[in-house]
Amino acid sequence: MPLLAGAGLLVAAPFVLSDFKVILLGEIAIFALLAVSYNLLLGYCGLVSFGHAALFGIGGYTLALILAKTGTPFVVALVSAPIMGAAAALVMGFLALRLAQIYFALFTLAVGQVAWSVANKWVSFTGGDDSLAVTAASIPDPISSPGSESLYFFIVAIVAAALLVLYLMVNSAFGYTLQAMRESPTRAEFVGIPVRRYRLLAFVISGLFAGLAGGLFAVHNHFVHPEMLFWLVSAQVLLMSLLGGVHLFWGPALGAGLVVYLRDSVQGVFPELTEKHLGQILTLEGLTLGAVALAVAIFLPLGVGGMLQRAVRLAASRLGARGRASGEGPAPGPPAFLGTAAAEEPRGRR
Amino acid sequence: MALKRCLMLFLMVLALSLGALSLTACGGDPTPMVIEVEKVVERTVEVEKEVVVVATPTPAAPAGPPIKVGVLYGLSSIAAVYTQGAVKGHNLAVSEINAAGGVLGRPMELAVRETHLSPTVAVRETQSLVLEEEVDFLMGTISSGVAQAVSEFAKENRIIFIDSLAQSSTTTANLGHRYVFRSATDTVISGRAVATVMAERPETKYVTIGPDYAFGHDAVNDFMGKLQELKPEVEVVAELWPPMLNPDFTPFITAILEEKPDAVYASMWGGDQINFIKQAIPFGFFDQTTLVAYNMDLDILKAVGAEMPEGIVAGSGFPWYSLDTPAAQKFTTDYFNATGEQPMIGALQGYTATLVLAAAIEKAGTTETEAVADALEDLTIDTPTGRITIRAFDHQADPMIWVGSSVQSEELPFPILTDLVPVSGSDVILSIAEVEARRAGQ
Amino acid sequence: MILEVDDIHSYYGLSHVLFGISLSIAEGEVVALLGRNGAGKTTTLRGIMGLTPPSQGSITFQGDEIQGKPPHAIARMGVALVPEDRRIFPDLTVRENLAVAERKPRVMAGGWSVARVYDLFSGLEKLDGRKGGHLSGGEQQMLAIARALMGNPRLLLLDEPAEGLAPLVVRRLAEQVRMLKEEGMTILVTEQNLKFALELSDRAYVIEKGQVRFEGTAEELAKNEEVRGAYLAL
Amino acid sequence: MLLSVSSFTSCLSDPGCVVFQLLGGLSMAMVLFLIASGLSLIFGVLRIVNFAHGSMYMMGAFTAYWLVSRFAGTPGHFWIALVLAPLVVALIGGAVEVVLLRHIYRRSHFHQFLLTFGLILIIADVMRMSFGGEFKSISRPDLLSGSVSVMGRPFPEYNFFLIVVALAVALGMWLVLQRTRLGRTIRAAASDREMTSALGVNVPLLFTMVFALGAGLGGLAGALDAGRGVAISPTMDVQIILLAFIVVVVGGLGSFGGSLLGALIIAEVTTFGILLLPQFALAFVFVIMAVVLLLRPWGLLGKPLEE
Repeated sequence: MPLLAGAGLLVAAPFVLSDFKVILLGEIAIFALLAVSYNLLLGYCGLVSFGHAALFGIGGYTLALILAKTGTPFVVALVSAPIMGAAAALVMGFLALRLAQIYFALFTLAVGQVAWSVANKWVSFTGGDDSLAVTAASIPDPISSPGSESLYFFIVAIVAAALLVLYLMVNSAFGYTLQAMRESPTRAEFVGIPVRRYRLLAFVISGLFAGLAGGLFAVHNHFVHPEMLFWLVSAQVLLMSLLGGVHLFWGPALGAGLVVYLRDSVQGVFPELTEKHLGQILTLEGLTLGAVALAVAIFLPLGVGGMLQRAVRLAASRLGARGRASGEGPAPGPPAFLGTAAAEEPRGRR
Repeated sequence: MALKRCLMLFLMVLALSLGALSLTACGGDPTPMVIEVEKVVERTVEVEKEVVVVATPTPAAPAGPPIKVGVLYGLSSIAAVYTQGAVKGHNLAVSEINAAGGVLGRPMELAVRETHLSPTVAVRETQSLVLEEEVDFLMGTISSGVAQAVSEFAKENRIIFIDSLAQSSTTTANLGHRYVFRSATDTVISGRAVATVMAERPETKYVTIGPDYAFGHDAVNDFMGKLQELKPEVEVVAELWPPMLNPDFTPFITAILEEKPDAVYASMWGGDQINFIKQAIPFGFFDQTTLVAYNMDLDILKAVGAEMPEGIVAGSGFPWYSLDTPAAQKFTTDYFNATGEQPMIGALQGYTATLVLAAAIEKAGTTETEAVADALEDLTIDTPTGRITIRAFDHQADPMIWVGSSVQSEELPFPILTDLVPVSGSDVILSIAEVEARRAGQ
Repeated sequence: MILEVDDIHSYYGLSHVLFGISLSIAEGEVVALLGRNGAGKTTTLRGIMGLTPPSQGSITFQGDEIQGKPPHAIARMGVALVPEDRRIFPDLTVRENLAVAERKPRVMAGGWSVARVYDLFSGLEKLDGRKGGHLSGGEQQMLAIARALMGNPRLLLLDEPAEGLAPLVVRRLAEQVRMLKEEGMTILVTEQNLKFALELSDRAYVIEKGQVRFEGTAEELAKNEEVRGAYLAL
Repeated sequence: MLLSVSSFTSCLSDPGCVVFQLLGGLSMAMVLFLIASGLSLIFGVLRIVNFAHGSMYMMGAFTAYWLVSRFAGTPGHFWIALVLAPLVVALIGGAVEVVLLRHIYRRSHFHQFLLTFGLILIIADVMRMSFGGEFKSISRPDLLSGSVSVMGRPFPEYNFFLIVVALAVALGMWLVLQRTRLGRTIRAAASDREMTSALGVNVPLLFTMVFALGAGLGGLAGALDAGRGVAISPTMDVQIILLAFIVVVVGGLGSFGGSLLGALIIAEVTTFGILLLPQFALAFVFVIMAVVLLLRPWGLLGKPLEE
């Protein structure tokens, strides 16, 4: 039911909302896909990557370069984006997955920054800081105009299909294996699961969808710029995922929506205020997003999604919904890796 | 428990903000302001009197729906020193225009947006301005990447975009199109103006250093191309490309000194240029070689302050402290009265862009895009630094550049450029043949 | 009673580990806490030390409630833990390991000093400058106990001290613990090794699945085949 | 760039040039060391990768600027600022630990990344609100404004001063860590915080002190750099944090000696790299980091972390 209602809303949206809001919705859809793909690493494997922006950017540049430098049809370019994303993820993952937690994060940060500096420095190929245009002429007609309903439906349809594939994937044996590995890699290794190979596969799939998101972003924006690969983009995706809730499949998508919406709404709210009181025009976007990040880290370890889920369950049990109220034992909580209680308490010389 | 934490967090944020506000309230820069003002005002009193005499009776207040203009800048971080002033320049121009009866009898209105120096954010904000605010025109941008992204948007959506600050020549030359115009100097005018002065001087052995992105490379190439054309014996013994926002220039400074060049051309801007100069001083850099800077306006002059070595050769788009023309002094005074600040280069450029747009709309007699675009081509107006023309072929304006060398001022509390050589933008602007060649190369 | 544990419940994350453990120790007593692997012995000691604070129940030490106090405060009140895996600081020398635990000498006479623990554990002195990570298992166990003593505790919590040690080493360890007992130290020791525990202790508790199943003197337990068979690995 | 290669070889054959370049690299290394050692210390004890460490450096510079302009008339105002700025930053660091970080030690490391990332955004905006976007700078103290001749080449006195201060800090830190009770406790807590607390050490207090100390080191680097002529602006944080990460990754996270070694390697490679291949000098740094991560992921002097 809620699924149908959601789908109905998405279909109705472009007819109700202004063109600009439709553009924002398209952006939310793309970042939702990016964040959910990121969560395959974060939530399902417990790995923090700061190189995800690079995979996103590589997808975008693949599409833009193919369209700009060759006469290849649009479809081929669109399909190449996720493939290149996956290929890059294969290389990055192969090298990075030998490393534990923090070194994994720092290594992906380093590799991502190298990719970023290549995009920035190789001006003759990528256009560098002047960005690389994806001209309207190179995109098939009905989807070539930003803010149009057809482009919106095109993006939403692809994102929905990709999310469906991801959903099926994480609810298959593969997804359960990943989660088992996250709880205890050593135990998983012990029962004969090739942990590294599974994680590499997860990394490649994550890169595939990140690349697709990057390709869509290039179509949506009509250009690509090295900033797509910058590590701060990865940090923002981390914020989206944690804000929405990493233990829920749809949590990061919710987080993406919230961050994009929040950023758009704080733009232009404060300038008059700051000009009057501080003599300068500022947006306070950093202050707002920073406060959200702190709040999530301290008060909302389960994210907004996790909180909603809890509230819904609580309401259900209060209403005495038929069958199993959560009377016995502790309420179904987060997986242990979120470390709500002593689960992550440092034991031994860690 | 959670409540307690919530309270603590809230208190923390509150304390931080209060601290910030109290710091600003104490006035970060208490010392020299008053003296400077008196100087500026003193020197402009006579001019002002004249203006008052000439002033016409108050015109009718503008009526009708406003002409809305979207303004896009990176308002914080490294660009703030240019863009905060630019917005004030835009505002000053708009209030003058509206006080004088508006444009086509209608008031002009600005909608300012922050780009965070990001092309992606800039395009999203542009879409918001055009679709939500329904602005008729676009102005602004700093950083060539953002300018290029907004320019592409303007091209696809057929909306006029006047680039008021960003300098990379690519925007109008290589990638120029019907809807993009630039009212400011570009890297060619600024670079070549300095080159014409350096061609008269004896230095031949050069090292160049510039930030490693489009603008930095354009600025170095545009300078060196002209210099070598005017003076073929000039040789470049090394090219250095530090990243933008580089905090430590020591290794670059020591490397340059080993080359023993006659002169060093530096195209860094803002904080990078300040870092380079201040860190180079104690190495005896300025006793061993001559620094030639892309430009040096108040932002750098003030920040380096009393340490500024004498004899740095640099261009400036608005050395108001030495310009005796009534137009320049009037702008300086008006701007000071409106904002309490001395105008930096951004203020002039924002002001000029607004005047250009208003004049074009007046000339076209309509706000319709194609008519205004036609009106902008070959438009000539008077600005605080003199008359400029927007060339019809590539939509590039030709403002003046002054080239001088640094000296500690006896009158003003900051160093200035002296022995200014005015270079007319029309003398050094890319020729139409050059623009055609660049466009063919794309 | 120097220590009274009353009906404590503990969780590790979501799993309920202790279901209402109660026990008490008198001054000068040596009490054994017996049970199989996973019965909740370590959790009980960690609970007393404040490392895994119980979610309900009360713990009083010398009449003061210590439940909910941070570990360092409990340690300063006179409780010391010698954990199961010793947890020697591997990068610190033997002397440094001892010095970390050294608290300012109490008013009471006979406080522990480095010299005094070297007297008791004669093997340690010649290892003075060696890194903790380079010690053998038996040496680490001695150091762990010595380190705990440096805080001048009134109650010593020994978690499976004999585990993984060679029989000869265990015997020497038992002797050292007995010397401590003779000095009047109150000790709560957990063990799977019944013999070692019964040799030393006055009384014993047997726990299983987080609950106390037997309580009595060492002799009573030694005679009670049923309890030993049901709850203890022999 | 053939020309530059020749200048490199000619530099190598001239001892004066080599010494001069080495010294230049050393002064860069010392600033990097101060920042990296704070980052590394905090990681070593608190097990937190503080992305906001660059913000501590930035606050050090801004505080120094603010103090210098406050005490503008007072003789020795630079020295007042140099001493007070790190203390102020240490206090702020301590407050941040108590109010924010303390609540998330038991959370997963992604929440820690997120929290410090949020701090970057907030601190940058607060600095921007307080000081504006204009570039600030302060002047070298008169005492150190000159230069001394090194093999016939002028070298700034201030850079010598900076090198000496940083080396003194390094030596002092080493002595504190190895020889004092506090240092012993810090090392114990770094290897096993739980056991340390069970031995009666007030670990939360110790964490606050260590975080304050680390932040203070970052602040000291910021104040010293401000005196060297680095332009002070709200973007200083992002500029420096990546370099600091590179240093600790190469040297080894959590290793004090590693910070020193990593800083020396990165600074000297950059210095000589610019002479050799100016176009790619800065890429060398990334190459070194990638190689180190592949061969010794825990850094040259670090220790492997257990999963």
